[in-house]
Amino acid sequence: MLTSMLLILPLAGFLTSLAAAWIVPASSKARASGAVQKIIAGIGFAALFVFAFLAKSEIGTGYLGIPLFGLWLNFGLTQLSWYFVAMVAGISLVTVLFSLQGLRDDGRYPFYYIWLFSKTFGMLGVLLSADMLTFFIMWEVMSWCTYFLLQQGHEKAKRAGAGYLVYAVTAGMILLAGLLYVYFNVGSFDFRTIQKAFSGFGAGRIIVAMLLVLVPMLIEAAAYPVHWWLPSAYANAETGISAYLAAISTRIGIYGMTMFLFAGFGLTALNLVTANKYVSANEVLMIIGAFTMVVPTFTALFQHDAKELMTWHSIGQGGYMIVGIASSTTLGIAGGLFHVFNHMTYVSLILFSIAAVEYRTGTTNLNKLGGLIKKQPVAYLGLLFGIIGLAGIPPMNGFVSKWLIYRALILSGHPFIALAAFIATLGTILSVYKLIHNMFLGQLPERYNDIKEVGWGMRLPIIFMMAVVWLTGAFPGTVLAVVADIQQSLGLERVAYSVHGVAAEMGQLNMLVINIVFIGGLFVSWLIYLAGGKRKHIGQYDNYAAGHFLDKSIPYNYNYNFYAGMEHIFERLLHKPPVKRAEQALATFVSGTSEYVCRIFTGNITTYSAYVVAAVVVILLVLGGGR
Amino acid sequence: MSEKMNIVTVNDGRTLYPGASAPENREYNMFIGPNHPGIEGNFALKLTLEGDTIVQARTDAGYLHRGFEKLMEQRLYMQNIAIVPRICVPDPDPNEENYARAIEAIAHIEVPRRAQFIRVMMLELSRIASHLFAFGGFAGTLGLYTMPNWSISDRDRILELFEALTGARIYHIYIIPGGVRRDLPEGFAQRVKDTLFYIESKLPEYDNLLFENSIIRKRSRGIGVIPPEKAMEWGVTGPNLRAAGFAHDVRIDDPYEVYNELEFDIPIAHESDALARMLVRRKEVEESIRIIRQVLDKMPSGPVWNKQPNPLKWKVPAGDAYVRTESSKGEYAYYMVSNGDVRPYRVHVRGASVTHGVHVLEKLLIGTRIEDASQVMFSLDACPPEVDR
Amino acid sequence: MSVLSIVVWIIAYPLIIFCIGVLLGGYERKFSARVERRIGPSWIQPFYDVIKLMSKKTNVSHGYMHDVAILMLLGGTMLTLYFVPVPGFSYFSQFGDFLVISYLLLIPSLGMALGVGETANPNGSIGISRALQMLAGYEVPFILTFIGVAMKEQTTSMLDIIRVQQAGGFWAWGLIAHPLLGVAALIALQGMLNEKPFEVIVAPHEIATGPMTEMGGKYLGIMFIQHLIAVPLELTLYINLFLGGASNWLEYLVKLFVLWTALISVNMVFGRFRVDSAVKFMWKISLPLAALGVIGIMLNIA
Amino acid sequence: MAKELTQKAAWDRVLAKLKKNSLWMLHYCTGCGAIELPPTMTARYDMERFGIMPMVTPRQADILLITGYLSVKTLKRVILVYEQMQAPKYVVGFGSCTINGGMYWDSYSTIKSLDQYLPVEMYLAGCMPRPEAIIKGFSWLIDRVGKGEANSWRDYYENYEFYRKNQEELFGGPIQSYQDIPADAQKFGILEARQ
Repeated sequence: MLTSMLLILPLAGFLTSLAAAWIVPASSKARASGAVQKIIAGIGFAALFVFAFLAKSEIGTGYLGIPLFGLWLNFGLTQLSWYFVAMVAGISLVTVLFSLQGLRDDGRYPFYYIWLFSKTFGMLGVLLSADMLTFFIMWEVMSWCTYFLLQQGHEKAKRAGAGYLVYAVTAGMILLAGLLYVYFNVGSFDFRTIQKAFSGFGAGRIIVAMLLVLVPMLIEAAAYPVHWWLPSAYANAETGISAYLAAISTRIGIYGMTMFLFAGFGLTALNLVTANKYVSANEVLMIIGAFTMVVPTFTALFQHDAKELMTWHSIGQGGYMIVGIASSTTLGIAGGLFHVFNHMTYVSLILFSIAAVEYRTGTTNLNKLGGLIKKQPVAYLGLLFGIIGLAGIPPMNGFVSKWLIYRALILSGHPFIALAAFIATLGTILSVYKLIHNMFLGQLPERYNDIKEVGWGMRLPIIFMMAVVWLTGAFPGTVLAVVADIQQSLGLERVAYSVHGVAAEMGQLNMLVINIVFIGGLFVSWLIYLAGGKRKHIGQYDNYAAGHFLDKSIPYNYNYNFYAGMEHIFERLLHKPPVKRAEQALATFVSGTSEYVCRIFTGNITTYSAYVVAAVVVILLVLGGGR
Repeated sequence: MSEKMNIVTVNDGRTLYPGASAPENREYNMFIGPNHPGIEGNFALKLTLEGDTIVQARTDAGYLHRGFEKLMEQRLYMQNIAIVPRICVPDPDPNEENYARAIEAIAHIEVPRRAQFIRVMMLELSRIASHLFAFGGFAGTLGLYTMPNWSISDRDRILELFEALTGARIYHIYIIPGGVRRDLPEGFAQRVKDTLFYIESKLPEYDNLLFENSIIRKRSRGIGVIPPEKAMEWGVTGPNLRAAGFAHDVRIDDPYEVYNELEFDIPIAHESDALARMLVRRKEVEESIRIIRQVLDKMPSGPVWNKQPNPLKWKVPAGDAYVRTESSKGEYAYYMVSNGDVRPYRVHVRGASVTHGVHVLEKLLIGTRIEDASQVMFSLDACPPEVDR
Repeated sequence: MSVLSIVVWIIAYPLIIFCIGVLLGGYERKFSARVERRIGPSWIQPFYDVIKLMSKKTNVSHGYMHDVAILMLLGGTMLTLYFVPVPGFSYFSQFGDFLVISYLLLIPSLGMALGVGETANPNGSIGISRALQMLAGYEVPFILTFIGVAMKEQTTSMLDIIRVQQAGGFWAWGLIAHPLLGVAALIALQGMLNEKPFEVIVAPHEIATGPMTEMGGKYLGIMFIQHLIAVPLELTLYINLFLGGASNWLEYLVKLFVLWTALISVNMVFGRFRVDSAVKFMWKISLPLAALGVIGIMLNIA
Repeated sequence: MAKELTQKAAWDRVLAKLKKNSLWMLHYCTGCGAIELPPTMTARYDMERFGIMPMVTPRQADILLITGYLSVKTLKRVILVYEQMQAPKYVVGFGSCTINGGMYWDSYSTIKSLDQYLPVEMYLAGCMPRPEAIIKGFSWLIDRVGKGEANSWRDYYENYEFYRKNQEELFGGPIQSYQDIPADAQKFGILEARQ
């Protein structure tokens, strides 16, 4: 039973490393404790990765039932969940490999790998759950694990984690309500039974049920109006964790959305009951997605912290997935699902590069960095590949999924959603250039003169992810094959793909040709370049300063307020009193509630665990009583 | 977030997290000049910016320093006539005028009436030339390169008049103590009239292209405002002062030569911004044309030079004089002290450009955006060689 | 198309476009000289400039990214070039539609941005900051006009759009059939070509030619070559979308020069905007025009 | 002149013929002579018809036009700017002041002879030279470039000690420079080319 291994392995890893932490406590021998943890994590996640890929053979057949207080927790592997399982396994392995060196053994994150295991367990549980009850229980487990993962580190992170918890608990409650609503209407938790039963229901019930299950998914996916928890939570986590969370954790919401829309209740049913001349259900979702794309992307433009900027983008990219999937066209769904993979690769790559810089400089503040390209070229290249992917510029993979989404939107007659997607892309280009410019380009401050490139333990994951970002861009068919299978398994039309792009019947896109022509263009340019005279590299102070002499005492670097013009345009919007007041009120509310939550959860891990167990038991008892 | 991170020092003494405790680099320096198209001459602005907004501005002068006031002390009175116009390159004649008038005031020399008219004509032609130059420069800072091509080539017509009259395009060395160097050549008055007619016919084109151009107006309105209540305190003079709503003009307040016999208006504006300053100059061109026309009509015949003794041995009697002239840049004054020698004891030049180009500019630039820095400077129309002297 | 002719075209195409670019560049300088009442330089002056720059004996750069960026700049432009159909050569256009082209056009911008960033000169950085803000300004209306056209014809392929226009004759030209989109795209094109009043990137009086500040010798030479290719390329995009493409080279050249004359005439009589006004102008004038056009098309389809 | 016409020499000759059509001068108004440049550049005399254009930064320029007297403070910047320019580069001394101090022969703050500090390709005498004179001078320079004879810039690499000594004497101490001129001469092979 390979599927069961997917649950057992992270659980076993969690328990083993917990035991190891107890035997070799972090406080006594930080280094030794770290080494033990690393070995367990390395082996555990490597095995998980292998099993995740082996489990492909069990799609549709693997089934696992666990009895729990008289209820059955049902797990199974579908085509859709395998796609996400493989991504979770892959990215967690890369994150762990990066963290082996990227996480300093200074005892600041004693439970890093432990919570990584538990978080992976929670996510895999959600992905594998085969009925609504299991889905909900694993959902809760996952939320709490995320919370504990975010709780590590300094004070700010704890606050942010508590803020996350407010949203997660809200989402859980709504999901619970949805669960109960469905259960009392249908009398079963099984997805297939629900789908069958719902196809006969009226509009009211479908809408209520859909709202109750989709809203938690949108909260988890940090869709526009409910995205506030994400930036502070992810930006304040340890950078490796940020990479892991931003890359995949948020996308569980996309998984849930896709599943409920196409496998759970059926979007067609929803569209049938809500269809009228002006707006349909999926258009509402697309509008949410459009806002999710545009607003956070332009918020990112005005950030001063590399990680915070990236987390805003992580939200914004979620909008593409929502729009693509909600468009419910072949190309759109393919683009949306493919975008999950692409987003995972380049966002983790970017955050790894940021982590590499933070590892050396100790800061991610964009106004304190600069000119590091001379010192950390590999991290620079990683970031460069990542931002090309993120901005959706060929030849990286982000372009392909965005192309699919654009084409779907244009041809299905949603010009303004397509425009929103394009505006978001432009906003992305602006802010990622600010990111790379402020970190790596411009003047190198004197204090970074001694900095060296990070070690191979961190370089290799970056190089590996660069290769992935580029190769899946040149050969998107490798991933699109899986996406097409998912579409087939959901009863949709398969996207017509070829190894190097999209086949002619769905509008030809040939990434291989683009790559070859690009390399040819570079080659010709190189020849022209060689035809010119010799060149010499000069220092940064030998520079045009209108005839003045530059030296280290003169700050000669433009990075603060990089898009001043945009700031002038949005001046009113940014500093308009009512908006500001509303923002402040919201901030007070969030910080107030998080403080309240902090006050409850001030104990140690055992207390936290007790809460988790208690919550689960209460839920089970309630449900058991209902039966 | 990483601010709180402890700075760990590794064995070789360097800090492990050099960025953790570093300050944020919000401010940076920018240099406009001396080698920059956005500067009027060999002059520099050292700006400190935050984002695109100037938070501090220092001018850096001295690139053109030749020590005129010292040089004048070691040369004969007559020799100095050759170097004074070089103090202000775009508008040299007020220097000659001031220098000549200072000596005339000390030595009580009568200037023939015809020479006075010719001097007024020279000064006003020079003003028109200088303003045309300023229009071109101002339009250039805003990216409208058609304007400099038109206005500077039209300015060349005036330079041709100068050449016909004095033999030189830029430094005329024409106004000398006791009158002017030589009389108008034959047919010159008609030539001047033709040129004025030509320039007048071009003014509507300038209006269309520059002064009524919507984008130029949009960009220069409200930029570099000299607060009218501060204008006097800061020592602003000339068109810049008149753009702030004050009808001050040396030609009216303290008339010299024959200005009190001529009829002309003092254009003023109230906005006191870059656009208003240029519009005042634009109207002054018309007024200058009017003045020159009157001069040509009223000019009497007679000698043009009250002959002075041998210049190599010429001793100006002891005494001092303060003379002032309205130049295209503002109020222009010389204070000359003579101890009865063949050389002046001291000549002090009071130029408008030190005020405008250094003190006022430094104040106006604060809070201005980098795109408008050179626009503000060109709208003040300071003259760097005159700042340095 | 036979393989041989494709190979010949692959080699000849950039050269031809470069020659056209030289003529357009020379024409621009000649034209502006005439407006400014001058004689102006020779018609192939850009060619002399490029040769001069490429033959500089000493060249300095600020690092490897500075070198690579120049290659990205020219390579990316040449890459885009192949996907833009011109009369007689549209082999690669089948592999990528307009969406691909509009994204490929970002590669040179990004390349230039990275290289200029490495020169560590705030003039350059401000120039790039402005370039990217302008990108956000003009690309939004431009892409919306394209979305409108694509939605109407139900294709994103440029070849199909040209085919439809040529089949319908003059009255099917984009500019005639949907004038709002055509005008909006024309305004955007002015910004895309960095012509006044949207010429905020180079702005010598403000930021000392911005991105070009630290570029000299062959670096500036390659930037010039890129510019000479990019101008006809971007004009061709507009011709293909709104002026009915071209069926032969004569028609193509006529359309190029007419369009170019229209754009540079505007260039001659305006100063430059501030960057925020330029972006605002695009969003307030060009974008609503395009949006109105698109709504019109939607209503027509519905 | 029995110099053999090698392929390289022939190519250089063609190149020089093309290069002479494009000379960019640095937009640096060092002295009062700069007042005659706008008329020369704009519609009346239109320098652009010879391919001469003002350029903004030293990296882009070929001609460094010293428009008149140079104060010591300016000379420092001029040397910096000259060294930042890319060879081949031509210094044009404009006006009498650059030749012998001109009007300011007795001023304490100006230098008297430019060629002590920078290799001058061409002098334009006069105070100040008229636009016609400037154009005449430039056409002479263009001819020289076309013949491949405008090589004064090599002098700076070959006789750097001479210039360096004069500069240091003037400034009274070691000068600030970003460039290692002798090393550059090696790197770009400028010294061998002469032989």
